[in-house]
Amino acid sequence: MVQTAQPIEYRNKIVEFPLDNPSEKDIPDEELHEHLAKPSTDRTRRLKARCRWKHASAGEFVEKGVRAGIERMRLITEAHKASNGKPEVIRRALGLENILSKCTIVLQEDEFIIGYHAEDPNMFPLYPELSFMAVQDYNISDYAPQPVSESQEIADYWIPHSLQTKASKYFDPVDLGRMFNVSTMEAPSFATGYNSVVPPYETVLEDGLLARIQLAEENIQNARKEMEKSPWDATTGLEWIHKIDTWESMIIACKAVINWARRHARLCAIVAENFETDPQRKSELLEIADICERIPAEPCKGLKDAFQAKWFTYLICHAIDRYASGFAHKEDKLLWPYYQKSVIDKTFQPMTYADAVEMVEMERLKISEHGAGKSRAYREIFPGSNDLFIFTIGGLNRDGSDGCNDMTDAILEATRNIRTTEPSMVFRWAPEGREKTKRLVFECIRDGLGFPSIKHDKIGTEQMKYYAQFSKNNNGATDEEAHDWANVLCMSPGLVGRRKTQKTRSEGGGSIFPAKILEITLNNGYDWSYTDMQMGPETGHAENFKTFEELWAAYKKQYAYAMDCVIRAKDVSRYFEARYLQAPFTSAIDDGCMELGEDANALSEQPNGWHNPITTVVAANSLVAIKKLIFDEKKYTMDQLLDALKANWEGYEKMQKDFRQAPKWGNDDEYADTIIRDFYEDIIGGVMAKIVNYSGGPVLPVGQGVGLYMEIGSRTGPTPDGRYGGEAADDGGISPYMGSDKKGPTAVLKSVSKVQKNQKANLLNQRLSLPIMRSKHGFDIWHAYMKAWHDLNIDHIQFNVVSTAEMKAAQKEPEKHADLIVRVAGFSARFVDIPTYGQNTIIARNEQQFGAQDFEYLNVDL
Amino acid sequence: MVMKTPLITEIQRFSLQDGPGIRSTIFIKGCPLHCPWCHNPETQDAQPEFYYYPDKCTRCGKCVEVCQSGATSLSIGPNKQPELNIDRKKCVRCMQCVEACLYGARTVVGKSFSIAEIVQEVLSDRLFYGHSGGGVTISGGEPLMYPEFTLNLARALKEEGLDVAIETSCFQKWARIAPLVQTTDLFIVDIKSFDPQQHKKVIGKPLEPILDNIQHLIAIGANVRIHFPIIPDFNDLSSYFEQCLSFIDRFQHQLNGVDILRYHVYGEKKYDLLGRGDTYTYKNVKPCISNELLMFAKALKRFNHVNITFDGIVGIKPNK
Amino acid sequence: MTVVKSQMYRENNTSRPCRNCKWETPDPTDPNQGQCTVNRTAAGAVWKRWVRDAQNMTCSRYEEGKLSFREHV
Amino acid sequence: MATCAECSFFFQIPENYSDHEPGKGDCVTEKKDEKGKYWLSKPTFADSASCAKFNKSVNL
Repeated sequence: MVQTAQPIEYRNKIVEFPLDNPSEKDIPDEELHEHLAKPSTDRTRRLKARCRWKHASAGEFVEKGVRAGIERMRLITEAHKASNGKPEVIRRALGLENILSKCTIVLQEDEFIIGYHAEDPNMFPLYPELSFMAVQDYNISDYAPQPVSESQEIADYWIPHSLQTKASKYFDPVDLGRMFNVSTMEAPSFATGYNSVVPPYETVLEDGLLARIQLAEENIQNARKEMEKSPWDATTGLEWIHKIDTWESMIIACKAVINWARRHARLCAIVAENFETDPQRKSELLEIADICERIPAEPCKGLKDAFQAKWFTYLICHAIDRYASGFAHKEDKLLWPYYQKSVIDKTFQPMTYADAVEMVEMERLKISEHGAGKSRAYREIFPGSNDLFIFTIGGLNRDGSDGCNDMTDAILEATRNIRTTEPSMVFRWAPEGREKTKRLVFECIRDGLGFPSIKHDKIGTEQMKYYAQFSKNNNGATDEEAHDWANVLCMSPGLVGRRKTQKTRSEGGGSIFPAKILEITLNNGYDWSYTDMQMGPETGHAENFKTFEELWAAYKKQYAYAMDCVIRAKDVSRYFEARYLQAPFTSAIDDGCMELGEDANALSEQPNGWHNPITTVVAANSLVAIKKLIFDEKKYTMDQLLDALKANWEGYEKMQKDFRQAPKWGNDDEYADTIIRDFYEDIIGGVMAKIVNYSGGPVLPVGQGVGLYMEIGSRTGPTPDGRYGGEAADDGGISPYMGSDKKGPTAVLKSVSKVQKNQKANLLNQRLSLPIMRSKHGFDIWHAYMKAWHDLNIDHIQFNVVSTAEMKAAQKEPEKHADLIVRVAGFSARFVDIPTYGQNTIIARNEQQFGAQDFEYLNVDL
Repeated sequence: MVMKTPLITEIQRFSLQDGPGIRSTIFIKGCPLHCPWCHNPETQDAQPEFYYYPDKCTRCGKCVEVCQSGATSLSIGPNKQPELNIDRKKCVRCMQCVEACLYGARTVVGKSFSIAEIVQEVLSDRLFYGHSGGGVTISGGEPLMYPEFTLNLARALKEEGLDVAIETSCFQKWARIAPLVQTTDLFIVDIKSFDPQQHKKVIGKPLEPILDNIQHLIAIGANVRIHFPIIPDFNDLSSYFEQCLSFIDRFQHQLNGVDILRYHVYGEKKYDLLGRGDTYTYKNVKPCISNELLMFAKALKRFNHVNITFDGIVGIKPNK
Repeated sequence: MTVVKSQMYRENNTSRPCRNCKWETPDPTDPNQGQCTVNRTAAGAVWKRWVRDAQNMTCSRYEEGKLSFREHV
Repeated sequence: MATCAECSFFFQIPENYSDHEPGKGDCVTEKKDEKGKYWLSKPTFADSASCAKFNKSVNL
């Protein structure tokens, strides 16, 4: 049999490398991505064309006209002033109520899923109660809320009430100054207001909020009875006060959300009856009005209900009640019952598979339009994105059966069709997973979306079980529940479902920067290259170290100091969040909080501690070079190295060459890999694992990159791996340094597989050859590669399949390449939304050629 | 007798075009033939060479300082900029200049590996071979220029249970080829021409022993894949294609498969890097698809049970 | 101590504060502080310096204007 | 001076809504920019002084 199918005749040529999709033959390589988007309906095509992207880069918003609104900050402040004297948890509920009853409701043309979180779809809200400094920063920016004077007044009002003021008191100002720099450690969340949450969507969809209100009311009645019991026992009786307040706050919050949803219903009906002229859209608006009348008050009955309920819940938990990053849920599992009702049984909101695909496309566009009023640091470190939105699909069900279903496929197909950078997606890879779905996963990757990123199903499930044993109330994940996990942000798995999900950033997120820590370790804890100040404890001058082990020990001390600072800052934040930033709505929809009358920030049933080392490989490669050239071979002294680094290698080119040529991570090299494995397991993970966090469990590393590999690179001087000062660091938690993996993609996997102990997750970027992936052999090759990846017990992998030609063309004419998407780290971005230097770092990542540069040419010649 | 040990230009992991599945390919340096279109010029000369990258060169002169033979020198060019000159004929291949270069403007081509080192390297990817039906390919250059080494290497690989392919021109005494049959899962052989005179004239060696050896291999039941390279101004002719067809016709029930490899230009840059740009007669020859080739491709359809590929990706055949 | 004017130095109430300089961006956490992005490597990477007090520091490389996000990291 | 009650963008909140109050209504306005059309709804009261977007209702 001729294996290349039929040779294609084209412009009098045979194309001997047939594309999987022959219609691509007319498309020049450097434009490919502009031809891959295929919105499945005219509506989603229009919605995408008018999408109000809120991408930020280098701290600035990319599109014109995007700015901060004042409405939310005005309303929360007004409520805070008015509620003085009431229990804090009630004040929080009243704040939410004030926002939801007075805020502007937005309805846009063509939308089916509706709802926005600011007074205009070009705006995003601010959160002065989370970080007054972030508001101050907005006030001096081009995106300042109007009037600025009012915004400044509001920021000032919150200073004494802020988490920052409350929490800072318990830290040495020297430590705080070091944290604020974001060079060895990320700034504390009590200063930046950054947060993440995993809302238990299941209860909203399955129960509806009226049922939650009823539960809270019953709990209050019961509590009152308990309090009135004779004889009075204060040791238990007084605990009810706090619980009653919490349940009351839940009732206020749920009622406010129902009323807010119904305000949307009214708006739709008013527009249908007074403004809309198209009869078809008119009846659609009335259908949306009907949905918003019923949900989220009542349980969802069909797929349209479910999408709308999910979106309302998202807006409250991530953007209105407080700012929180993320989009964590197991979407295919969550929506499957409603898919069955609408698409298979057609008992409610009957629709076809294609209609379900359109719903997913519309949801992706809502996320793309979402604006996050986050602080400058976080606008810098996710270049080209509006925020981190990551959801999860695939994997195994509780009973071990394949979790892929037709909803999974609809999600993947819509994602491939609509081609937006957000939300990013995780696919849980299990050998049992059906091939049909894996082909769709492959198609998204092949089309260069950069996602789904792929996680090892079993490793994730085992982690849920591991953490469960530390549960403070002995109620961590059961072996069955352990299967219900989704990535909380880019990388780390956490439980999803009706209870035990992660509610605040104390559990996970936040960064530590091993490369910068290495730099200061060589200088007795002093940072000469960015801040010109002492950044850590005095652990000795490197020129006095007699052995490599002394350097190792000094590094470990510096790292431990920074780790203790960052986790302490997170847990102290959480302590105060539980007292001043309660989340009554999120509490109301969590079965645990509802049962126990406890706030979502306060209650922890399933520990899931993690923290992100970013720039680990620069530090690790540096240690390898030092050990080899200074301690093993004694080719150079530490004094010489320090001089060379201070000179940014100028005049030390021979040395730089030797340090550059020292063995590097990602080449299956025994010398380098042994040291680096120990670095990951003994220091990076080993030191973290000794910490006990708020939830009573250990903290484990989730090595990744986000945009910080560039930001931290720019704050890190020259390093002994041969890198110049300011250059980018490694772009993934465990990815080889850009261009230093010389032995191909299998050697990378082999190196990475050596790190197994004390890790939670590690991000691995791979760039694969585009023509090979787009050929008819693409899936089979990738599939064989993935099977080996799975057998090597590696936690994660994600792919960039983008041609250098197209990236270079996009640098020249950005306006022509709006649909070129690249994987930055744990998220994808439109290539043109990234600063030029960041683009260059992505081009520099080694393209794993699968054996031949040859194919690139062939494709060009098509 | 001391076994002659070749230099290796590369052990390429995750190779997809040198036999079925995901493979590791060992490129041996040195070849008795000199095909003017060769896209791996670095594998022709059995001696070590170096690549020179002018873009990375700063003209600092470190290489000039260490050059023993005067092959490398600096001069002032017409625009008063320093120019670096390399006279490869004078070069004694001491490689001191590569050592001295601080900017990565020179790299060595051709390194020594023991058989044990090669086996260790390729064993690292055993898992990938298993999932894809791949293995190891000994290629070149010409592995049969080092028959003993190749035999020992193939045996060592076989002892590890790996699938072994040998990519060869078959230009060698049959007696040196025969022992390989037992340890080789697949022979991948080229037939560049069916015209003995043309073969001798252009490639420099006779065709007859090559064709004899290939037919021998087939006759004794070895697993053989034929490569037909399509070279402009050489064999891109209906006469050649007709002979290809009749060859396939004759052996269609015995061949493992046939790969049609169209001429490509990726070797061009390597000639420049080796300082042999001037000698490359195929410079600026652009591949195109002639009507003859088109007819050939269509004619191939009639062999509907022969595994035929274009450009040599045999594909993935996962082990059961 | 002598002041090297090409390096950042303190000058209270300077008329050329880092805050107004095109090479300065605010500190990621505290807007009263800043980051100087004037130093570039050959590859186009920015080697940043921290600005302790964006209103009261300056240097001879001060320039007014604004950088596009494309010129950042 | 005109009040919201006289404005065509004023819609009384029906009694079956929990935020119903006598005289309270939704102010619904249409906006358009280069990206497209959208509608905004804000609570207001019939006796509030009218704003710049005031549009006299023809039904009154």
